[in-house]
Amino acid sequence: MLAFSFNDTLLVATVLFSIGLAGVLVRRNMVFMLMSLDIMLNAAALVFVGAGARWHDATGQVMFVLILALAAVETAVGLAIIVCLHARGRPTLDADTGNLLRG
Amino acid sequence: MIGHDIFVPAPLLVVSIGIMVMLAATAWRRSVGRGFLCATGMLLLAITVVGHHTGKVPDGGDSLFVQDRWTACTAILIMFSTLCIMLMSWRDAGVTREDEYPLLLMLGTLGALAMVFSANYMPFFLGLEILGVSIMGLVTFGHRAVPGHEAAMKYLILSGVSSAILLFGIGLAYGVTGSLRFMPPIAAGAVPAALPVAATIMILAGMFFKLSAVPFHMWLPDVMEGAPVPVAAFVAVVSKIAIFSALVRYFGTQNQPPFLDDILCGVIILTIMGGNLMALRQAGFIRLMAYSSIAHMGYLLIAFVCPGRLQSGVVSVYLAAYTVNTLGVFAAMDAFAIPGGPDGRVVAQWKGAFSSRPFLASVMSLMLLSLAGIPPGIGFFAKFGIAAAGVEHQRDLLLCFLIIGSIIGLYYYLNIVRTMMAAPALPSVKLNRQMRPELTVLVIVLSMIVVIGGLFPARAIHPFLPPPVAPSGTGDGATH
Amino acid sequence: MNPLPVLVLLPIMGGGLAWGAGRMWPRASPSMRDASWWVVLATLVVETLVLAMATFSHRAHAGPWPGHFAMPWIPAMGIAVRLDMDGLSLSLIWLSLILCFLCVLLATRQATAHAGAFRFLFLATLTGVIGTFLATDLFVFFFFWELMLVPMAGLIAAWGHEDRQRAAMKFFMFTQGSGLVMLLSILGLVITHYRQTGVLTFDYFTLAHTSLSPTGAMLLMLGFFIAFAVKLPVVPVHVWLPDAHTQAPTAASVLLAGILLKTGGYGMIRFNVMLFPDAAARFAPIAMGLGVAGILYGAWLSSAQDDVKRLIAYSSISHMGFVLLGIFAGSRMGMLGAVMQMLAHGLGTAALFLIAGAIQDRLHTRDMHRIGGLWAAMPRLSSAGLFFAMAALGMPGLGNFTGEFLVLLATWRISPLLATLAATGLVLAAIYALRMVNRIFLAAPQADTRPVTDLPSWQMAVFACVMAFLVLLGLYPQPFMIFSAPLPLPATAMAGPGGTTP
Amino acid sequence: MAEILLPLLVLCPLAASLVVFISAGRMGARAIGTVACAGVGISAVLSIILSVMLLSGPVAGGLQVTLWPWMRVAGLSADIAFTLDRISMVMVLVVTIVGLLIHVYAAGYMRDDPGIARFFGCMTLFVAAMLVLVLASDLLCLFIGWEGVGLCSYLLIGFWYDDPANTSAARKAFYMTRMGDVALLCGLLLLACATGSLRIGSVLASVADGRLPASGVNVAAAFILVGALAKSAQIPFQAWLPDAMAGPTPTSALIHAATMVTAGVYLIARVHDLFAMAAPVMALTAVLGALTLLMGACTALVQSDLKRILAWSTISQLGYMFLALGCGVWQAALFHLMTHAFFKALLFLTAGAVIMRAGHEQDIFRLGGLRRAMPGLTAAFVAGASALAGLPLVTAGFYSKEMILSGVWHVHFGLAREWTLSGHPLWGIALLGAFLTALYIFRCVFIVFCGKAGTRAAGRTSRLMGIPLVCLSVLSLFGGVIEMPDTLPSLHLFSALLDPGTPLSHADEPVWLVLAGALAPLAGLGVAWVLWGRPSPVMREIPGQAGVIRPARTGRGMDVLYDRVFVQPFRLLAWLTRLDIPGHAITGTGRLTRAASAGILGVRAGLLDMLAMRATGTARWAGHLPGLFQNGRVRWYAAWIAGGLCAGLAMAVLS
Amino acid sequence: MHALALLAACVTVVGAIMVITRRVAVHAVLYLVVTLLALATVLVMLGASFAAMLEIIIYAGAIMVLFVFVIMMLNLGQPDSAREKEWLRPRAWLGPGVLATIVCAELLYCTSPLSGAAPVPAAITVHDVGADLFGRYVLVVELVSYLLLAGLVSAFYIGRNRAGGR
Repeated sequence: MLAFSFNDTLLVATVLFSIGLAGVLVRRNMVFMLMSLDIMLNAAALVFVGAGARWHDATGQVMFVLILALAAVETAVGLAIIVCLHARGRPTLDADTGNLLRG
Repeated sequence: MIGHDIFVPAPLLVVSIGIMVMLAATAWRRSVGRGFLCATGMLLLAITVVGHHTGKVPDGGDSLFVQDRWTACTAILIMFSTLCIMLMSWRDAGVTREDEYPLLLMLGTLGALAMVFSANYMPFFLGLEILGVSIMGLVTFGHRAVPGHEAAMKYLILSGVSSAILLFGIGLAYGVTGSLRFMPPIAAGAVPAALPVAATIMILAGMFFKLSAVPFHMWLPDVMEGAPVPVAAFVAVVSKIAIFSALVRYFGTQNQPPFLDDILCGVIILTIMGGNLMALRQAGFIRLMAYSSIAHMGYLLIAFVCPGRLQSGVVSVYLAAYTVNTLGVFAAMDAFAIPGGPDGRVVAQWKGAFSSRPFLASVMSLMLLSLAGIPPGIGFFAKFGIAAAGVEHQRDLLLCFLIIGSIIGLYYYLNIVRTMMAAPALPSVKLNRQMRPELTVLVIVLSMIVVIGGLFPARAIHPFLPPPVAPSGTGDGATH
Repeated sequence: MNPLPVLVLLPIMGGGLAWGAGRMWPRASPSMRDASWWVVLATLVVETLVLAMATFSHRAHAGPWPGHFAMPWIPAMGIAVRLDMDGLSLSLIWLSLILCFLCVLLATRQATAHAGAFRFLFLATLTGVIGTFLATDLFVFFFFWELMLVPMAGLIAAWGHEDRQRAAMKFFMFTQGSGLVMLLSILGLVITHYRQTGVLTFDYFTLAHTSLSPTGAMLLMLGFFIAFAVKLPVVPVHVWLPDAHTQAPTAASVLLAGILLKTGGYGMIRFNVMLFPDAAARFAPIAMGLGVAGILYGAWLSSAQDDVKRLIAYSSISHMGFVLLGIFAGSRMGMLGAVMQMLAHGLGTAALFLIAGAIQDRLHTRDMHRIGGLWAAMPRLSSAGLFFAMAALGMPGLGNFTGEFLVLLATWRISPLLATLAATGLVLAAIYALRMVNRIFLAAPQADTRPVTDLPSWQMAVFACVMAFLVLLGLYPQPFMIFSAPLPLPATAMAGPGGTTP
Repeated sequence: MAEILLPLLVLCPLAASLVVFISAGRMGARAIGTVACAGVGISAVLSIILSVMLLSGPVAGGLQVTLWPWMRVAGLSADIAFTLDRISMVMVLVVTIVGLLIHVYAAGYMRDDPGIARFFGCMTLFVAAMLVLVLASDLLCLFIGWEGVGLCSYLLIGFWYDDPANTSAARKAFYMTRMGDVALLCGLLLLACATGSLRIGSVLASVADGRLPASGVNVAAAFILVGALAKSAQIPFQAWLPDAMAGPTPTSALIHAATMVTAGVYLIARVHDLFAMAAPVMALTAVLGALTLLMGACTALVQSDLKRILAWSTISQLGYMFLALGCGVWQAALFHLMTHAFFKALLFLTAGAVIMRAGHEQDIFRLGGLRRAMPGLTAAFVAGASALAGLPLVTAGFYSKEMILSGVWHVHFGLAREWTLSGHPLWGIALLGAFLTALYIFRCVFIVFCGKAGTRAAGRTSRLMGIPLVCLSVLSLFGGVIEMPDTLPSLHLFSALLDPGTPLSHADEPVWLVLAGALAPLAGLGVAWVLWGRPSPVMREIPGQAGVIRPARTGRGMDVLYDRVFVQPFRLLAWLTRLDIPGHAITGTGRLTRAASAGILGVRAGLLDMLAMRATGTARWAGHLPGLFQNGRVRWYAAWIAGGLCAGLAMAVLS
Repeated sequence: MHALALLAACVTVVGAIMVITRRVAVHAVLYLVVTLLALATVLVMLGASFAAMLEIIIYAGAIMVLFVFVIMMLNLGQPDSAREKEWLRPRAWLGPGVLATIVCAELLYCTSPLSGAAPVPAAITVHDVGADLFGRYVLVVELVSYLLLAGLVSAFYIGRNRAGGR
C-alpha cells in the first residue's frame, strides 16, 4: 500500500497548502476562512506523516495527533468567536467590514 | 519510565500544577480572588524554583526540554511579567471579573515557559499554541466586547495561518533531518540544499509572526488595542520574551546560515522603520506602544544577528529593559484609568497629567524615556549594548537604521511627555483618583528597577548574563 | 573621601532633598524664600567646599591627572566609573558652580509653580554637566552626556515661555540624535582597541593609544565631532539653539548658554583633538571654516533679532565660533584662547540672560521694540546690561577679548584670511551689542512703561562679582590660563607647535 | 617711585570714575564734579612730577613699569606695562592738563544735567583709558585704551539718549572706529605673529632687524594706518566726527578735538620706525592727510553749525598731522597735536559757553553780534581762532604749522626704485589749507561776534567755566614758542625734547617759505574780512545749510570769484561729503544688516529650519502610513504574511 | 505512483479547491469532508493507518460536525449565498491567486529535485505511535491537554458571554 514517496507527499501537501492559503486570502466569510485554515493545517500534517514514513519514525504521526488537537482547538475557539460576533451585530460574517481596530 | 525520573524543569511543573489547583478550586467554588491568589502564589513558587528540575538531565539530544541560565533568565522574566500583570488586573476595572481570567493567564504563562524550555519542536509548537489560544481568550475580557472579539478573531485567523506556515516548515525540517530537535535543519544525505532553506524560512516566518517583525506585524496593534490594558501588556511582553528566547535558542550563538543574512537585515530594517514610522501619528496610546514594541523587536533582532561575545548579555539585558519599561508603561496606564473617567488608552487623555497626576506622569515619563534609551533608565544601557554588538560586527547599515529609528522613536515618546506637560484642557472633573495600592507598589517597584538597573547595570543584570545555549563557547565565561 | 564622586552626586541628592522640601513645606508667600531654596543653596555651598578641596588638596593616587577616582561599574564590558580631573575640567566646573549660584540667587524665583521640582531638575542638570566634565570612561561620559539632556529639556518644556515644548523637543532631538552618532564612534573606538589588544575597556587613557588607520580615525573623529558640533553649536546644526535659549526659563537659559554649550567645546578638546590628533589636524581646515562661518552668521543674525533672548542666543553662536576656531587652530595658544573664551562667554552670556530674564519678569516682554529706554527707570540693571554687552562685543580688558585675541592670533598663524574674516565678526558684534544697548537701555523711555523696580543692591553686588571676574579674566588671565589648560595625555606628546609649556 | 606713580597716574581717574559710577544717585552734582576733577587733577600733578623725573633722568629711554604679565603663551607674551618716555610724556601732559581744564569747565557746564554722574563717570573713565593708551608699552595694552576711549566716546556722544539721532550718531562713531580697530587688531596679529611679542620696543627692534619681510612691514603699517585713520576721522572715515558733536560740548572738546581723535597720530608717532620702513604707506598717509585737510577746510567753510565747523576744522587739522606723519616729521605732528589740543579745546569750550548762553542756538547765522554781550568769550574765541589760523608769531598754531610746512617742503618719497614723489605739491595743498583755515574760522568769528545782533544772550559764564578758558587762551597763544623755525631764532626745544639725538633742523630753508606760511593765514583773514567782516557783508544772506549755497548772484565781482574758486569745487566736495558714502554705509549697516539678515532669516526659515521641519514633515507623512497599511482587514494582513513568506523564500532560494 | 494514490491525491486537491470556491457553506463543509476522506486515503497509503483513522473520526467526524452545527446555528441562507457570489468575483481572486501560486511554485521549486532516490517508506503501526506517545512524548501529551484546556476555557468564556453584551 505504500504508494507515496516523500516527494509525492510534499507535492500534494504543497498544493494543498497553497490552496488553503489562497482560500484564507480570498474568502471574506469567516467560516470559509476557518475551513481554509483547516486545509492548511492538514497540508502540514500530511508533511509530517510523509516525513515520518520516510524516516520510519512514529514521531511524524505523533505530530499529526498534535496538529489534530490544534485544529480542533482553533476551530472550536474560532467558531465560538464567530457565533459571538454574529450575535453582536455582524450578520454577514464578513471579515472585512465593520472593523473597529485599524490605523 | 513514567515517573519521577522524567526531566521536567521545575517552573513548568509548578505552573501546570498551579493550573490544576486553580481548576480544582474553581470546581469547588468559583471565586476570582482565590484564582488570582492561587495563581500569584504558584508563580512566586515557580520563580523560586527556577533552575531546579525533576529527573535527571538527559545527556543526549533527544530531550524535549533543556535548562540552563538562559532559560532561567527568560523564565524569570516571563513569570515576573505575569506576576506584574496579575497584580495589574487584580482589581482592574477594565477586565471582566471572571475566574477564567487568571486561569488563562496561567495557561499563557505555561505556554510561554514551554517555549522557553523547549529543546524540541513539539513542546515549542505546543507552547506557542497554548500561549496563542490563551491570548485569544484573554483579549475578549474587556468590557468593550466587539473590539475584543474582533481582535480575537483577527488573531485567530492570522495565527492560524502563521501556525500552518510554521508547521509546514517544521514538517519540511523533519523530513530533511528526521529529527525534531529544535535547531535549524541541516541537510542530511542526498537531500538538496533548497529544502532545509525553505524549511528554515517558513519556521522563521512563523516565529517572526509571533515576534511581529514587519511584514508579519499587523496583528499586534489591532490585538493590543482590542484587549484590556493588562492583556495588552501580556501580549506585548510575555509572548515576545518567549518567542525571542526560543529564537535565540534556535540559532544558538553560532552565526546564522549565510542565506539568512540578507533576509534578516531586510526584516530588521523594515521592522525598525515600519514600527517607528507607524507609531508616529498614533493617537491611541496602546497602539503606539504596539508599534513601538514592534520597533523594539527590530532593535533586538540587531543583537540577534550579531552573535558572539556580547550577544547573550545584550539580548537578555534588552529583553529585561523592554519588559520592565513596557510593564511600567502599561501599569501607569492602568493606574491612570478612573472608573467613569478617562481610561488612559488615548494619548490625548494624558494632557496635563503632570499637573493633575504628577506621580503617574513622572513614572510614565521615566518609562518612556527609558524606552527611548535615555539615561538613567535601564533602556539606555540596553540600547548601548545593542549598538555595541552592532559595532562589533560592523553592521553599519543596521546601525544607521538603529539611529534613525531611535530618533523617530524619541520624537513620539517625547510627544507623549510633551502632551503630559501641556496645560490641561479642561478643569478636571472631580473623580476618585485613589490609586489601587497594589498598583502603586507595582509602579514604584518597576520604576526602581528601571533606575537601579540603569545606574548599576552590572549588579542588576548579573544573573542575566548567561551563555544562552549549552556551554560550548569558551569566550562566554568572561561575560560574568 | 575622594571629592570627585561627591562632586558628581551631591547636586542631584541635594536636588532630591530640595524637591522633598518643596513638597513638604511649600512656599507661604511669593516673596519668601522657601525651604527648598535654602536646601539648594546649602547644596551649592557644600559643593563649592568640596570643589575647593578638590582644587587645593593633592592626594596621592594612581591617575595621571591631579584628581582621580575609579570604581568598577560593569566589569564585564570593561566599564568603570573613572573620573579624572585636570585644569580644564576643574575650571569648567568652577564656572558651572558660579553660574549655579547666580541662578539660585538671581533667577530661580521666576519658577513659581512646583519650585521644588524645578530645583531638582536644575541640580540634576548640574550633576550631568559635572559628570560630563569629569568622566574619563567613555561610557560614563556618554552616560552623563545623555543624562544632562533630560532635566534640561524638562526645565524648558515645563517652565519655559510660549513655545516651550517645541523648543524642548527640538533641543532634545538634536542633541540626542547626534549623541547616538557619538555612541557609535565610542563603540567603534573601543572595539578597534579590543581587536588590537584583546582588552575591552572604555578607559580614555588606554584608548588614546589605539592605533587607527587614517580613514578610521577620521570617521570616529567625525562621529564625536557631530555630537559636539550640535552642542557647541556649529552653524549648520545650530537650529535648536535659538529656540531653546529663547523659550527656556531664565535659569535654564543661563545653564544652557553658560555651561551646556561648553560641554561641546570641552568634548572637542578632550576627545576630538586629544584622542585623534592627526585626524583633527586633517579636519582642521573644515572645522575652522565652520567656525568662521559661525562667527559671521551668528553675529549677522543676531543683529537682526528683535527678541532680546534670541539676540543673545545668536551672539552665543558667534562666540562659540571662536571656540571652534581656537580648538582646531592646532596650537596650544588657540586651545587656551578657546578655553578662555568659554569661561568668559559663560559668565558674560549668563549675566546677559539673567538681565534679559529680569527685564522679562518686570515688563513681561522680550521684544526690544516694546522695552525701550530702561536707563532712567533702572540704572543699575541697565549699567550691568551695558557692561555685559561690552563684554560680548569683545572689549579689550574683559574676558572675551583675551579669548578672542588668542584664538585670532593662533588662527593668523594658520591662515591670515580666516583670521581677518573672524575679526570682521567683531564689527558685527559691535552692531548687535550696541543695537541691544540702544534699544533697551540707552533709549528714549517708552511712553507706556509702567513703573518698575530696579535691581536691589544685593543683586547688583552679585552682578558686580561677575563683572569683577570678567575684568580679572580680561586683565589678568595668566593664572587661569595656567590653571585651566587641558593637561596632555600621559606618555604621549601633545602634538602642536605650542609644545607643552604652560 | 615711578613704579608707584605711573600706575597711580592711570588709577586716579579710574578710581574717580568708579566712585562716581557706584555712587550714582547718592552724590550731589558738586560732589561729583569735585571727585572727577580731583581724580584728573591728581593725575595732572602726577604727570608733571613724572615729567620732571623723566627729564631729570638719563636722556635715552624712559620710565618703565611692568605691572603684571597679561598673556604668556608660547608664541606670545604680552604684559600690562607702562612706559613713560618723551613721546608719551608730551601726550600725558596734554591729556591730563587739558583734561583737567575741561573737567573743571564741565563741572560748571553740566551742573544742572540730571545725568551728571554718568557724564563724569564716562569722562574720567575716558581719561583713564586715554592714559592707558598713551602710556602702554605694549601694543596690545595700548589696544585696551584704544577700545576704551572708543567706548567712552560712544557713551558720551549718545549721552542725551532721548534723541534717537544722538544714539545713532554714537553708534555710527563706534561702528566706524570699530572697523579701524579691527584693522589695527589685524596689524597687531601680524606683528605678534612675526615677532612673538607686542612690546613696542621689541616690535620695532624686530622690524629693524629685518625679521619681517618688506611686504609684511607694509601690510602691518597699512593695517595700523587704517586703524589710525578711523580713530582720527581721516578720509575715508571722516564722516563720524561731525555727527559726534551730538555729545555735550566738553566731550567734544576733550574727546573729539583734543585727545581721542589724536590717538591715531600718537599711534603712528609711536611706531614711526615701522612706518619709516614702509615708504608707500608713508606716502599714502601724507596724501590722505593732505586730502583730508583740504576737504575738511572746504567743508568747514560752508557749514553753518558752529560745532560742526569746529568738527570739520578738527578733521582738517588732523589732516595736517597726518601729512606731517606721512612726511616723516612726526615731531611736527606731535607739536601740532599739542598746540591743536590747546586751541581747539579752547574753541570748543568757548563755543559751548557761547551756545549755552545763546539759548542752545548753534547756527552761526542766527547768532551774531555777540561781541558786546560777551566780550570775554569773544576774546577767548578770537585767541583760539588766531591760533587755529596760525597768525604769525603771536600764536602757538603758527609755529606748529610752520614746522609741518617746512617738513613737508623737504620731503621726498622713494616709492619704488625710480618713482619718487616730491613734497612740494603737498606743501602747496597745506599752504592752501592754511589760507582756508583762516578764511573759515574768521568767517565764523565775524558772523558770530560781529555784525547785527542775533539771539539774545542770557546769564553769564560762571567762573568755573571761565578759568579754564583763560588758561587755554594763554596756552594757545604762547604754547608754541618752544619750537621756532630756523629763520626765526632757531629754537628747537620741542624736537630736542622728543628726539634728543637728531635735532630737526633745515639750515638751507629759504626764507620765503616761512613768509609764505605766515602770509597765507593773513590773506585768509583779509578775505574773510572782505567777505563777512564789513558792515554789509557780501555773503551774509547765504543760507548756510551745508553745501546748499544758492547759485552766486551775478554783478558782484567778488561773488563770482568766490563762486568759481570756492563754491563750485566746494559744492562738489560738499556734495560728496554730504552724500557721506562711507558714513551712510556704516549707519546703514545696521539697517542694511537688518534687511539682509531679515532676508537670511527668510532663507533660514526656508533652508535650515525648513529642512528640519521638512524632516518632521516627512516623518509625519510617514505617519499616515497606518491608514494605508493598517486598514483592519484580516485578509490584507494575511496577504502581507503570505507576501513576506513569498519574498523570504524567493530571497533565500533564488539567491 | 499507484493509481489509487493518484486518484486520492487528485480528489484531495480538487476537493480543497471546491471548498474554497463554494458559495454555500454547507456545500463547502461537505467538500471538506470529501477532502479529508481522500487525505485519509493518502495517509493510509503512506503507511499511517492510525493517522488515517484519526483523520476520519476526529476531523471528518467531530470537527466537521462542529462546522455544520455552527452553520445551522447562524442560519446562513440565500442572501448569504448571493453575497458570497458578489465577493467572489474574478478580480478578487487575482491577488490571492497570484500570491498562493508563487508560494506554491517556490515550495515546489524547493522540493522538486527531491524526486530521486528516496528511502522506501514503511508502515508505522498504532503500536509504534502509542509507544512513542506515552513513552518519550508523554510530556507532550500533557501539554496537549493544556492546549485543549486553554481552548476549552477560551471557547467556554467567549461562548458564555455571547448573549451578555455588557
